[in-house]
Amino acid sequence: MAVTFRIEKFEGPLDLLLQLVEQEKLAISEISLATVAEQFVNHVQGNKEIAPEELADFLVVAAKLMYIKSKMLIPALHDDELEECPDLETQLREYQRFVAASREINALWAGSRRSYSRDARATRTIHAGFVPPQGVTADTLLHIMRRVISRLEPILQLPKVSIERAVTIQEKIKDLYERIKGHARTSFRAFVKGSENRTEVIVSFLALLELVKQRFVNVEQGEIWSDIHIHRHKDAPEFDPAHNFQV
Amino acid sequence: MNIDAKLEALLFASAKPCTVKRLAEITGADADDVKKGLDALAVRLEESGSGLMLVRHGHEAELVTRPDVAEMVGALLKAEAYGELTRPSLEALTILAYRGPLTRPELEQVRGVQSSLILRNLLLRGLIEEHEETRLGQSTYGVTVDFLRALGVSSVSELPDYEDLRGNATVADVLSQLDEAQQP
Amino acid sequence: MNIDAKLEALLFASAKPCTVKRLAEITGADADDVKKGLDALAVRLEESGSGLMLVRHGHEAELVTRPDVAEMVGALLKAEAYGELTRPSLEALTILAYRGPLTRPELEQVRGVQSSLILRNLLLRGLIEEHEETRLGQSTYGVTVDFLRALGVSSVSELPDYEDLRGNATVADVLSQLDEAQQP
Repeated sequence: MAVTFRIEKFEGPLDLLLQLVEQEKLAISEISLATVAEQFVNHVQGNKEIAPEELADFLVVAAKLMYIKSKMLIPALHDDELEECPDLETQLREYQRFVAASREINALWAGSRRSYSRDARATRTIHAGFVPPQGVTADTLLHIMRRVISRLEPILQLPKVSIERAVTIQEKIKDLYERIKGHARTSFRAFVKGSENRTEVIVSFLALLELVKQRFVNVEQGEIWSDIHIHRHKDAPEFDPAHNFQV
Repeated sequence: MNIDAKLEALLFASAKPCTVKRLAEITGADADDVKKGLDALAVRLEESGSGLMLVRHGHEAELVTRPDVAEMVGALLKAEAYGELTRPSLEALTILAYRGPLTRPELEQVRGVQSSLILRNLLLRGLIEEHEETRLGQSTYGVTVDFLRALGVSSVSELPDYEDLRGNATVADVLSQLDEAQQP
Repeated sequence: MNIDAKLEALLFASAKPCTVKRLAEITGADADDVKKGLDALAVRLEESGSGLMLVRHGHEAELVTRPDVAEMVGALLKAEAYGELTRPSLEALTILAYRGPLTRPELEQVRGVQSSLILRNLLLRGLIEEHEETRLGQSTYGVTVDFLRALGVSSVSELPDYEDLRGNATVADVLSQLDEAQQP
């Protein structure tokens, strides 16, 4: 059984992942990522400190980790969409270097060396008198004010949009569960067929792995490159599995 | 670092005349050393071909630009003061017209960008003015009558869609988040 | 008077970062000569033992005090200390300092997490700014001269391991993968 480490407060999915890999005293590689995949998912599940607007980013990394891990279990497993994503290993290695650089930047920021401009309180005192702006009309102001407001809207929408993105995973898990109950047998390809974009495929995939983990379904692949078949596990409990994956 | 370099940095940053006494306090040197340091600074500026020079009157010293660039310096300051308004300046002016008077943090909250230099520039151009009322110890700013007149309106309420944009819910929401958002 | 002395006087008078374009307009020199003049000014300040230095950042230049007199100048101006930077702020600033200007998705790709709030926060503090150029219809952001002043460096290229992190092929790879992966 994997030893559970105490993890410091983390700031994002890559930060969490880096801490996990470093605590295992491993270099960044596919193997080390696969090793910490489950710990990562465990940290994300039900973690109240993850801001709702960041949860979707954690889920994306979780899906990539699960993909890396499952590829080791089922070498034939291949997902074009997930393969196209920027590779997690490269991304984490790069992130690690910037974390190191940010410590040096922090030392400069907190250190005593600093430059000063000339004091604006003394230099900006010459009153130019009234200088009307050229070519500015009341309509210019109207146009600018509308632009300012439209720029603010996404900021306010952000929590809502991010939660919606993360909520998709619950729906996917429910959806799959319902289909398994109804048909007893389905396939991964059939399941992701209606996916609109990459995130949905990742989400579907993670949902599938989650169901496997919770012993709701069995996954079976006949030959290399063939579709993955999903069966309802004979001992599948009756409660809703999405219940255990709180968003 | 030599004392003349320290004095140069201090005079530069203060942007106004400093007394020998004050310079001695800050550098921890005695008054005579400060005077010698100022002599050395004046010589170095002259000999190294600097665009700056040291002016001394009585116990005070000030760093200024050399008189032979006065015309160019004047042109720069004029361009900065009278030149076309930048997009950020126009934006600040517009927000103050529709939603003013606002404090600087309130204006920055709506623009989403630090705006202290812009406010100063708009004040110097007579486009905005400080109002008497303050909020949370901060001055508030609104557009001037002169500016409104230049737009051809007699009051902000004559601006197009004024009621609608002034009461805009998005702007109100963002302003209400000010306290939380100010902390990084 | 040499162009470097003229530029020194102009930067002194302006008391804020000036663009090469503005300096060219005022001096009547072309942009290349202005850049060469700025190079010469930086060298002269360094070699003559001045208390001032030139900060260069993108198209901008500003005349500032040398970082080793920071304590004295801070005492004279009664300057406030900078607050601490949070981990996310520090991370975003570091990435933008080495790799900037970047679009929001590019920054998010390196950080692995949504960054619109952190960008807004840094814009409000004046530590980063929006650049005029856009990429794939997205605004680009970079650190400001104010940020460089706070670190006491004269250019981003003075940051530790700059060449290595700036020119790193893997970052470029991740970013180009991102470009390809951009969904409409």
